[in-house]
Formats: sequence, C-alpha cells, structure tokens
Amino acid sequence: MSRTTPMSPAPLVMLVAPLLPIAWQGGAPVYLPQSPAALACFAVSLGALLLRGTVRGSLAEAVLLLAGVVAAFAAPVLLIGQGLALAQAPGVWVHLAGGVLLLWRVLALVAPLDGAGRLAGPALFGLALVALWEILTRGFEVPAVLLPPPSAILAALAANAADLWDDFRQTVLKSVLRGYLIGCGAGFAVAILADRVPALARGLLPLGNLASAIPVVGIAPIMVMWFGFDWQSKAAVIVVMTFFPMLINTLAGLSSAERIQLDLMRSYGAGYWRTLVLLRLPSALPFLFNGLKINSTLALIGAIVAEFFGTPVVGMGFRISTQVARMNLDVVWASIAVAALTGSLLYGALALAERRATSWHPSFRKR
Amino acid sequence: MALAVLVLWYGGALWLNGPQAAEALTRSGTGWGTADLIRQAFAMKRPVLPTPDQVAVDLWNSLTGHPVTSIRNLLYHTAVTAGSALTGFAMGVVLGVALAAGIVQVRTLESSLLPWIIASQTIPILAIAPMIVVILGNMGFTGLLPKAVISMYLCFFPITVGMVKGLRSADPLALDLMRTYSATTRQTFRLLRLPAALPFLFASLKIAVAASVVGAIVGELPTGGQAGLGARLLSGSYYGQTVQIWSALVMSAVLSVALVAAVGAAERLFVRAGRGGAR
Amino acid sequence: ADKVTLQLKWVTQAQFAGYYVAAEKGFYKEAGLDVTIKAGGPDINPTQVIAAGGADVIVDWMPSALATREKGVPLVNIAQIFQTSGMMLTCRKDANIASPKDFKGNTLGVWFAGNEYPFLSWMSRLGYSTSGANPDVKVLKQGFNVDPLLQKQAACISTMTYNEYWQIIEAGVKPEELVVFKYQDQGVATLEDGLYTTEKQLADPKTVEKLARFVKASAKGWEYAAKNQAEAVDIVLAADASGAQTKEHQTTMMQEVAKLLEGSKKGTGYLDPADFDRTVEVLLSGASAPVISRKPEGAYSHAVFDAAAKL
Amino acid sequence: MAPDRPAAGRSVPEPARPIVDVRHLTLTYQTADKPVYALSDVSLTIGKGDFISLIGPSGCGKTTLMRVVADLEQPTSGEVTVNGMTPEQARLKRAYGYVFQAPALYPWRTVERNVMLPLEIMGLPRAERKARAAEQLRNVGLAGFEKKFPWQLSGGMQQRVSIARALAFEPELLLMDEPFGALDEITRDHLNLQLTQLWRRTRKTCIFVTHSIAEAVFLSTRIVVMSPRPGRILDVIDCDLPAERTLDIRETPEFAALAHRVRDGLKEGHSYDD
Amino acid sequence: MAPDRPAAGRSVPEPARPIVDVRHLTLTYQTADKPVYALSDVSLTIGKGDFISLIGPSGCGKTTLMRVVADLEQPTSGEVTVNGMTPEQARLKRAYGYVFQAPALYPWRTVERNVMLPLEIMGLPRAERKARAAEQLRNVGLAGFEKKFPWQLSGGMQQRVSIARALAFEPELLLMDEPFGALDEITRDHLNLQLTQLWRRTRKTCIFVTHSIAEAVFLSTRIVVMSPRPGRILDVIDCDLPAERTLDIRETPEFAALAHRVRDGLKEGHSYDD
Ligand SMILES: Nc1ncnc2c1ncn2[C@@H]1O[C@H](COP(=O)(O)OP(=O)(O)OP(=O)(O)O)[C@@H](O)[C@H]1O
Ligand SMILES: Nc1ncnc2c1ncn2[C@@H]1O[C@H](COP(=O)(O)OP(=O)(O)OP(=O)(O)O)[C@@H](O)[C@H]1O
Ligand SMILES: Cc1ncc(C[n+]2csc(CCO)c2C)c(N)n1
Ligand SMILES: [Mg+2]
Ligand SMILES: [Mg+2]
Repeated sequence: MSRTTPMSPAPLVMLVAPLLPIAWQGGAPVYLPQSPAALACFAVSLGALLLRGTVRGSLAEAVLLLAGVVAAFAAPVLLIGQGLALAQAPGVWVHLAGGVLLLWRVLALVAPLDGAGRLAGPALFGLALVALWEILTRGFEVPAVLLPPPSAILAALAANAADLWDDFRQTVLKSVLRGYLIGCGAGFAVAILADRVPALARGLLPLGNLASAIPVVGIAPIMVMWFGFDWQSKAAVIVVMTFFPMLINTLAGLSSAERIQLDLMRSYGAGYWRTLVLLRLPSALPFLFNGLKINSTLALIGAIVAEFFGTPVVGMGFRISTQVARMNLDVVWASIAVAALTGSLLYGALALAERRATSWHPSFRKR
Repeated sequence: MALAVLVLWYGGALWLNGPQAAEALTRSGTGWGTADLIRQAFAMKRPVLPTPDQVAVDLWNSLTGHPVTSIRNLLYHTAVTAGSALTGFAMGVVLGVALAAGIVQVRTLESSLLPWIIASQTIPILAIAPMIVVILGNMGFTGLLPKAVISMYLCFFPITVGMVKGLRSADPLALDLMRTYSATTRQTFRLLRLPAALPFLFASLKIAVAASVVGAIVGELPTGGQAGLGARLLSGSYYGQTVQIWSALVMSAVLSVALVAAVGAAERLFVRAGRGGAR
Repeated sequence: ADKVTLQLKWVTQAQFAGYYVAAEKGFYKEAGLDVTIKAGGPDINPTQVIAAGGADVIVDWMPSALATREKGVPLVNIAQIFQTSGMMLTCRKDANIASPKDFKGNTLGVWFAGNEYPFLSWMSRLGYSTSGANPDVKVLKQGFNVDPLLQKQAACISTMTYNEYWQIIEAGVKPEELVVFKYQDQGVATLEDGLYTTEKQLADPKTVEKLARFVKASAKGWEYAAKNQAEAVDIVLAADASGAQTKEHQTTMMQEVAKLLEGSKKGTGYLDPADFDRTVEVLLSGASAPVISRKPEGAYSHAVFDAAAKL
Repeated sequence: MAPDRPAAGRSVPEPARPIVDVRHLTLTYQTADKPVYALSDVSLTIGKGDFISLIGPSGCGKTTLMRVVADLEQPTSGEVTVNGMTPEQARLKRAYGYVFQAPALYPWRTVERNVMLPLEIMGLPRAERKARAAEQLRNVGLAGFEKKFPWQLSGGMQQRVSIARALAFEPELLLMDEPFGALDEITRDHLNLQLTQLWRRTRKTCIFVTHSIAEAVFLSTRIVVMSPRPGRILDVIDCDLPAERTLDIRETPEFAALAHRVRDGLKEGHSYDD
Repeated sequence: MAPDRPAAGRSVPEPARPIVDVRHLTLTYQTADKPVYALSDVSLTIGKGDFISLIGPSGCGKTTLMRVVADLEQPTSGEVTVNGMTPEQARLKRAYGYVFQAPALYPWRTVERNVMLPLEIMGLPRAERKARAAEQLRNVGLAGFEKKFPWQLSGGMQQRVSIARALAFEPELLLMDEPFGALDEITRDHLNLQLTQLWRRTRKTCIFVTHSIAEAVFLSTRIVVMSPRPGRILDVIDCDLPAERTLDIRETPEFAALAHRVRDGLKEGHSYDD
C-alpha cells in the first residue's frame, strides 16, 4: 500500500562495532582501525546507511543498501582469508548482524517487484543464508565432519558431478516420477470412489488410512523385501506415502462446492459425474494442488529414505547414507543440495500450474 | 470388506512365504503336499509376510504378557512414541501456523521465505535426523526433545502450505468489510482469516498428525535401541523378527489413525457451522 | 566420581556386553568412575558424536576411525577390545560357490558405511571389477538384515560371526547349505571394536589417568562377561530399552564375541602394532578410492593401556 | 386466509392441465435452537402456461416453496406433483430452469461459459451453445462481457448473467426468485417486457418471486399473496389483463385496482408483525 | 451530461462542510482481455449531514464509486478526500459503515455475533455489544433469530442482518449499497422510515445506492443520477422536501415532480443502450 514505511533503526547496531575487537591474532585483539580491509567494509556499510536519505525510489535505495549488506558480509570473509580467528571477536559479528538487519530492509524493498524481479527476494535471501552459513562455520571453526561450509559443498558438487547425475537419474527420473504419478493418481481415484460409493468408503477408508499411517521407515524395508532392490521398491514406498495426503485433500476439495452451486446442478438434473466434472472438481482444484504440492516433497523424501534400506550402488539415498558413514559430509550436503533443488523446481512448477489453473480463486485474486 | 482383506493377506502370505517354505520342507527330506506347504508357509518363524494370526498373537502377547510399564510391553513403546509425536505435533502446529501467518501478513516473508521452507522439506530427514540428535544431544537435550524436533520438522510443512492457502481463501468481500472497519491485521486474522482457513487447516492437520508419528519413529531410529515403536522396528529389522516388525507397524498405524480421528473429532467440534451459503 | 561418556557403535547387544557388565557389576564405580553408556544405531556415527563433544570415548571400527582422522578429527585408539575380525561373507552353496573364484558373475551383498573397504580391497586382490557397465561381481548395498540371502536376491551377503550368520541359521537354513569366507582367513581383516578418544584428551595427563581406569574396568568387565556368559546376557537384556532382544540370539552372540577377545599378547585391550599395520595396509590397497590416502601417524597410543596396566 | 382459498384459483376460466400441484404442504426447518416453521399447509395448483407471481414479506417462505417444487428441499408433510410426477422425477427430466435469489455463478468460468453450462449438460453441440449464449447475453444487455469472470461484474450484471443462463436452455418450468431485484428501473422494465414477450411466445409455465407489486401485476396470470412466517397463502388474485401487454398498461385503472388488491393483501398479512 | 454539472450540486443552500470531496475521479479496471472503464471524470462534493442517493443503470459504477470513497479501490486518476483526509486515513479512523450489495455475513458466526463483529473490533464491552445487537436486530425485524446461522435465513433476512451490523456501531459516514433491494414493499417502507428518523436524529452523512426512484426521493437531500458505463454524473438533484418526512409525502405533487426529474435523467442516460 504505502511505499514509504520508515526503516527500523535496528541496523544501527553496527555502530558498536568499532568499540569491540574484530579478530584475534596470536592472543591479541585486533581493532577496526588496525585492519584496512575491515575498515573499508565498515565504511561502505555505514555510508550506505547514511546516504539512504539522498536516493529516490525504492529500487535505488535497495541497491544502495545492498552494497552495505555485501560489505558487512565481506568483512568476516576477508578477515578469515587473512588467517585471523573470529570466534571470540564480537566486533565483526555485530557488523554482520547489522548487515543482516539491513538485508531485511532490502528484502522489504524488493518484495513488491514484478516479473523477473519476483525472484530477487528469494535469491537474496538464499544467498545471504548460504553466506551466513559459510561465515559462521568458518568463523567458529565448526568441524567439517559436523557441518561443512558451502564452499566445500560446492567443490564436492563439482568433483562428484558424474556420480550425482547418476543418482539423480536413478532416484528422480526412475523412482520419484513414477511413484508420484501412481500415488497421487491412486489417492485421487480412491477419493472419488469413496465419494461415489459411500458404503465402499466406510470399509475402504479406515483401511486406507491404516495402510497410509504406517511410517515410511517401516514400509521401506518391507517394500525392498517385496519389490527388490531397484527403483520399483522406491516407487512403491512413494505410492504409499503420497496416497494419504492426496486422498484427504481430494475429499476435502470435493466437499468444498457451495450449496447453491450444487443446487444449480440439481435443478439441471445433472447426474453425479457431470456435477463432479463441471462443479465439484473445479472447486476442488485448490485442494488438489495443495495435495500435489505437499506430495512433491514427500515423494522425494520417500525415495531417498527408501534407498537407505537397500539399493543397487547408486541413488541419492545410497550416496547420502554411505557418505555419512565415511564422514564425507561435503558429498552428503552436495547430494542434499541436488535433492533440495529438484524438490523446489518440482514444487515451483506445480505452483505455476496452480496459478494458471485456479487464477479465479480468491487467494490469487486479491491480497 | 475386512474379510476380503484377510483373504488377500493370507493369499499374499502364501505367495511370498511359499518359496522359502517349500525349501524348508524339501530340506527336511520326505515328500510333502500342498497342505503341508500351506501349513509351513503360515507358521514360519521368519516369514516374509507374517499371517494376520501370527501378528495378532504377537500383538496380544506383547500387549498383555507384561505390565504396561515394562519395556517388553508394546503399549509402553506406543506411549513413548505418542509422547514425542504429540509434542512434535504441538510444536509443528505452532511453527506452521506462525510461518503461514507471517507469510500471509508480511510481504517480505512471502517472497523470500516460502521457497526456502519448501527447499527445507526436500532435505531427507533420515539424513539429518542423526545430525539433529547429535547436535541437540551435545546441547544437553536428549530423550524426547530431539525426536519431537524431528516430528516438528516433518509436520509443520503441510500445515504451513495448507494455512497459507486457507488464510488467503477468505472471501474478498469479507476482507473488504474488515477494511472498512479498519480492523487491525490481528483482528482480521482472528475474526476472518483464521475461521475461513479452518477447512484447509484441518485437512492439513490430519496429514501433519500422521506425519508427526512418522517423525517420532524416524527420530527413534538413529538413537538406536531405545524405547519407542521406532526402536522396535529397528531391532525387529536387525534381528529379522518379521512378526515383531509387523506388530510395531500395526501399533504405529493404529496410533496414527487414532490421532487422525482425534483431529477429525476436533474438526467437527470447531467447524460446526457447515457450508450453506446463499440460496 | 569422574564422569565418562561412552558412545557405542551399535544398539545394545552382547557385542558390547563388557561395558554393560562393568557398569552393572560396579567395576566402573570401584574405579571411581561415573560412566554413561550411550547406545548407538545405524545412523549414529560415533566419530561425529565425539567430534561434537558428545562423548569422551567411543567404540568404533578402525577403518572408520582412520578415515575420520584424515578428515581432521584426531582420533586415537587407546585400547583394542576385539583382537580378531568377526566379519565374513556368507554364501549359499546352491549358488555354486565353493571358493572366492566362484564369485564372478554373482551378486554380493555388502554393508557400505565404511565396511565396504576391506571388501573392495579383497575383490581387487582377486582381480574382480566391482563397478562399470559389466562388473565381474554385482554389488548390492545390503540393508540391516539377512533377507537378501534368504530370498536369493544375492548369492553372498556380509555377516558377522556373532550376529547375522546366526540369523540365517535361526531362519532354518542348515550350516551345511552355507559357505563362509572369513575376512580374517582371507588376509583382508581390519580391526573392529576398539576404544577411541581424541588427541586433545590425551594431552592432559589427568585425563589419561582417568581413561586408564576406564580401560582397566572395561577390560575387567569383558573378562567377567566371557567367563559368566549367561549372567552377561541377562545384563545386556536388562539394559536393552527396546525390550525386543531375544535371549536365544544374545546367548549365541555372547559366545561368538567371547572368541573375538582371545589371542591378545598382553591382555584384554592391547593393540598389537602388527594388526594395526595390516589394517592400514588393507585400507591403503583399496582399488580405486582407498579409505585413507597415507599412512597415519599417531593413530594409536599405548599410553592409556600402559597406565592401566600399572594401576 | 382459509387454506382452501386456492380453490378459487383453480376455477380460472382457462381450465389448464395442472403442471404443479401442491397439496397441504408444510415445511419445518430443524435447527440447533428451535425449529423454524417456514410453510404451513400450502395448497396451490398451477396450470400449464400459467405465470404465477409469489409475493409476500421477507422470510415468509417463497424461496422455500420454490425449492420444494424444484426438489431441492423435502416437505415435512403434504404432497407435490409436477407434471403428474414427483418433483424428483421432473428434475431428472430436466424440467426446471431456476434463477436463484443469489447469482450462483461459477467463479472459474467466464460469463459466456457460465451461460453455456446448462447447454453443455443438456448435450447441445458447441456452435449452438455459443450462439444461444451470445443471444441471451445480448438480451440482458451484456454483449461484450463474454470473456469476463463473474467477480469482474457488478451485482446487477451478475444477476443478469444468471437470468441469461436460465433462459438459454428453454426449460419447461421456469422458477425465478427475485430475478430483477438488483436492477435499475429502466433495465428492469426492459427485461419485464422481454419476459412477457417470451412467455407469450412460448407459453412456458413460470413461477416468479418478486417484491414489486407493479411487476407482479404486469407479468402474471395469477398472483399468490403469502402471509409472514409460517408462510400460508392469503390470497390468489387472477390478473385478467389482456395477454398482450405493453408498459403503458401500468397506467390503466384496471392495473391500479389489481395493484391495490395485492397491496391490501400484503398489508393484511403484515399486521401480525408491526 | 457535462461533467462539471456537479458544480450545481455544490451550490446547495446549506453550505455544509464537505465530508467527501471527489475530484475528476477516473477508474479503469485492467482485465485479461480489455480494460473496463468504470468511472470517468466524476466530481462530487458531499457536505456533512447530507443524504446522497446514487441512482443509475446496472453496471454504471455506483459500487465502484462507493468503494473508492471507502478506500477499497484505488482511483486511476483524480482525487478523493474524506473529512479533509485521504480515504485511507479516514478508514483507519473507522469513519465508515458500509452495507455491501451482497450480505457478506460470516457463515461461522451466528446472526447475533455477525452484528457484534464491528463492535468487537471497536473494542466495546461485552454487555454493550449484546445490547446493541439485540436492539438493531429488533429494528430490522429479526428478534428471535439471534442464534441462527446466516445460511438459515432467507435472502431478505440476510440483507437485514447486514444493515443491522452497519448501524450497530454508529459510523460517521454510512455507505449503503442497495440495502433494501431484497425486501418486500412493506418491510422496505418500514425500514425507510426508520432510516430517515435515524438520519434526522443523528445527521450522519449517508451515501445510498438504490434502484427505486421513490426511495431515493423519499430519503435524500440530494440525488446523483449517473450515466451508463463509463459512469459519469448526469444530474444532481436537490430534494428540498421538508426534513420531517412521513410516507404520505410520496403522494404529494412535489414528490411526483422530483421523481419525474430523476426518471428523465435516468432515461436520458439509457438512450445509449436500447
Ligand atoms: N436451511 C435453513 N435452515 C433453517 N431455517 C431456514 C433455512 N432456510 C430457510 N429457513 C427459514 O425459513 C424461512 C423462510 O425462508 P425463505 O428463504 O423461504 O424466505 P423468502 O420468502 O424467500 O424470503 P426473502 O424474500 O427474504 O427471500 C425463513 O424464516 C428462514 O429463516
Ligand atoms: N474487479 C473488477 N474487475 C473488472 N471489472 C470490474 C470489477 N469490478 C467492477 N467492474 C466493472 O466495473 C463496472 C462498474 O461496476 P459497479 O459494480 O461499480 O457497478 P454498479 O453501478 O454498482 O452496478 P449494479 O447496480 O449492477 O450493482 C462494471 O462494468 C463492472 O463490470
Ligand atoms: C550402516 C551399517 N550397516 C552395517 C554395519 C555392519 N555392522 C557392524 S556392527 C553390526 C551389528 C552387529 O552385527 C553391523 C551390522 C555397520 N557398521 N554400519
Ligand atoms: Mg427468498
Ligand atoms: Mg453495485
């Protein structure tokens, strides 16, 4: 609504930074003036804050403040690069905290952007998250066997690209896609069946619920036992996992048509299937997409978890479980990154389809 | 219906256990007939698929053979799992609703946070569950909390997704009404968005409460041979005690179904004014 | 009393009887120790736990410990409980396997998670390829149980002398239907259950003294367990929080585990440098991707064991 | 006020074959606190080609009566036949066109596709559907809005889409619940004229709810005046104005007399309330 | 038809302090196919205590105009001030009571709790809320329906609940969009009387949309006649009938003359269409 909401003064905490040590070198504290690099970064951050009033337009302000944010993130990176210890140096962390708070403002400024600008928010947020991760793991010297820094993960990603691609083919292209389609299809079909034949529903639904209520970790070994080590058992796990959410959402969606809309169909003497196709399914679409979206992430988890319980020697789950034990956490996280990226793309595609198919729904019409 | 399932089950048991049963019979020498095969397949010590009566007997023994507080009583393990599942579910509801509220109300959050929440769910929990257990363990949290955190991680997401949709589903005219009253964001939330989101919320809660049981069980796996249905599954699996696995599975399914039913009951309680709408 | 936290490699079972016995019989208390035993599991990596500060001592296998050491967590072996390896490959006779040269063309189940290195090293010694489009032997990532063998999904699977092998027997398969290949006999054995701590702990003489008491009490526990197996099994069963373990199976396990304790030159817990060197050699000779890239230095210390002997 | 008053209605000069026959209809809604008596012993016979207006105070049961006829509500007691069949059979034969009091448009369909909905159900070919929708939308003054969605229309426009939808498939029996309530006088006059012309041309049977006395008199062959809740029939007034009606007819003394009688009937009923 | 005709409106005898000032307001809705020009260069000044009726063909922009005043829609160009503030500021000060064209009741709240909703938001004590709701429901003839849910009411009854809800919190500026559209004549007359009495007592400023010319003349101090889409102001008619009005006033020649003028204005606009 109003574009000129005032900025919160929180980022000003960084003004404390010059008073505190920004690093330790051989047992002696280092202060801001002693490190030209850190000083320069601090000056840029502060400058961005002070010059804020002089620029016009929210985009210009966002760019200016972003420079300040980048400087705040750069400071610890530079100091680590010089081989200084940061763990007990509050100065640099205060500066960084200021940067994070400043980023919040930037995010608020770019939030209203349209078109390609819509990606700016999540991208900045994600980049900042990754940068923080890098800085914190290295700044506090977290052992790589616990949590490797993103730079190491990236390196592992590049070094193991061929393996990861094979895993992707095995897990996503073979298991996930098939299992997802069958599982969602079955959930949907059974929901319709349960809706159509209430007697059947009374018998089938509790059993369906019961079957779907069995946890993945219990199902996976059984499916491996029944369907063998290859993708079939993974797809079976996914089918069982995705069935229930789809069922529940479809049922909720089918009951979401309004009474007067149903009455209209009745007055036309429209039969069950017509009413279903012309009224109840369209009005169920928001719920259907809800189920599809939740399932898209479940399917991926299901496949990976199932691969923990026995696979041929390929697959994301195989990679993760074996590399964890070998303490190659960087490869583990590289695999996780691939999984996360895949899941997000799948989800994003569904969200896009939803926007297309249900543009009439109030949730897209108006804020 | 139930009969059909039982028949199918026995048939499946015969089908899956048959080869091994036949082998066992052959091993014991002497000839054998179909009746022997069936008897053998339904009475194996380590069946591929135990028969319903085997599971029922094992369930009965493990439920009644020991006092309820004994670690050999399955009910005790079910209670342990239910405890962490419910704790995780409660935490997940709070987190899920809070995130959804944030996403709907604060534009900055919507565009930047949502994609990352989604990404977080594509991380396989089984991979990070041990890390959570280890890290929380070092911070001095052991026992229930790590498991509850894993439950929460699994169940907040359906709630967030459903609630975001639900909170946005309020009738535009009804929202306009709130605007004319210049209702605060909070009032609009409490008086309009929340009630309008209830159908979505409850659909999500049912999924989430089932997920919370899965989470609790997953949380019990890395901690290994400790109490809970997950531990039973695990040790059953290590020692090839198929019947014990199935008993634990049945109990976990019963637990989930009971929890889902409880959510359903709550739904009927809260969403009494059904849909009527205009005539 | 001094506090010591011990992280086990696996779930509560007779494989760890000595520690539970030492706790239950008060050996730790006598040594002025307050010991917490943390059960493990398939996804609990003891090295991760100790790196994060969640344990003082861990039970681990040497391949995993050495690999972790290369990753920058300076683990040190302070006592070697199992003197010989219990790992073996168990095959079905009806798959026509009589000797290692029959592996070719068959599917073999292997535990990954670090246990595959001795296997790979063995295969490369036999001259078999395990990867590529047409491998000589097909490798299967084996789960936690023996189903692949029972269901004929694999011709051979990995088993421990004290655990999985007996599960196959309990499932009704006769020993004469099986062929077993012990890693120990194939010359590819690596050291298994040992006690590890970090270099940092060993830098403090006070801690060394404490760990010495711990190692001595643990050894006492093991010796007691080996002698009083029935009692040890009861203690283990009582310690199992899942209540799922069977007495039958644990009794067999206790018997077999006791065998692995034997053969020490200087008493329970002594690490024979020759065994260490053999382990390192096996690990370094792994086919394409060896577990460790160079000979480790300072990966074991007799300081604690020697101090224990003097107590 | 006597419930057998409708008998007078049945003795209309034109002895039409009864299309709708309502006998001793009573309907009580069960609600959480106390029951609502919506209709009480209503009897009414509607002949083929009749144009019946229902008029009565707000909440008296007009909509309820129509819903019973359309098989959307089950009577507590009494009998209803439509064309000699039960309402359900008639519904399954697709005898009804119902304009609800609220527009009841499907938000995921454009205006045009909303109008085509019943035609789709009746299985008309595509081209025919499109042509009919276009024609009906033109009639209600909404040409040019085919591709809009319902929520992009004003209240009156939505109402008109719903009228177009009901007229498009030419049902046997047209049930219209305050179809012109949200329209300005000019548009309303225009549609009133169109409706009588349509009715005169096709002689479809219509049941029409309105709050405008003038509209009722102008359109109907008979006007049914209802009492406040529980709805009973107070009076059935024959409108013996010439079948050929133009808007000027409203200036005639006959028209005024009829309107007066309706108003008196209404007032009489209302005296219960205030 | 000239857009500066409202200037005449501004020179009303009573030089009221302007409460609503609309200047050169234009509003275009962007839709998927082609834009809809809803309002075009509308200027209008409403003084404190005025009772303004908007009258115009269906779809001409009456609702849109009210929504702009209530800060529910942003103008494409032009300026609107309310009490010297922007509509947003006025809204934040809770200056508006808005009766929408549709009832917009919350289905999960009982009738009573729907009426209490704004009072809850304004923070009134519980007892007071209950008392006010009961009073307003009595005024609109719905005593006894407090515990029912909206979908258990007839269309007209829902409309009345929505009126009760808007009146309950006594807003500065009352915006009513065809509030009496779904009511029978008797109930409508009754509520018309109540509304002028309320207005006379409190002198709240009202903007009122109606399709009934008689109603507009009876209630208003000024009547604004709008043209078909894109909505422009055709005429602003001062209603100089005595402030103290009873229903009989509708029989007077002055009333008839005013009504005639309004009807002419409307017809003039409609000539575009048919
Ligand atoms: N679903 C329902 N449950 C309970 N009561 C109902 C229900 N539907 C209608 N009623 C009640 O039945 C009575 C008649 O309602 P109906 O809708 O038939 O009135 P109406 O004559 O159409 O009124 P209006 O002119 O206001 O539309 C009302 O008092 C209403 O409260
Ligand atoms: N959200 C919207 N998107 C697109 N067009 C709209 C939207 N809302 C209204 N319109 C268009 O604006 C015009 C004016 O609508 P408005 O609701 O103001 O009319 P109105 O005068 O209130 O009519 P009625 O008397 O029928 O209620 C109409 O042509 C309508 O189609
Ligand atoms: C993930 C994983 N799977 C299997 C083993 C092998 N293993 C070592 S001890 C033990 C239990 C006793 O038999 C087993 C099965 C392992 N170390 N890690
Ligand atoms: Mg009605
Ligand atoms: Mg309008």
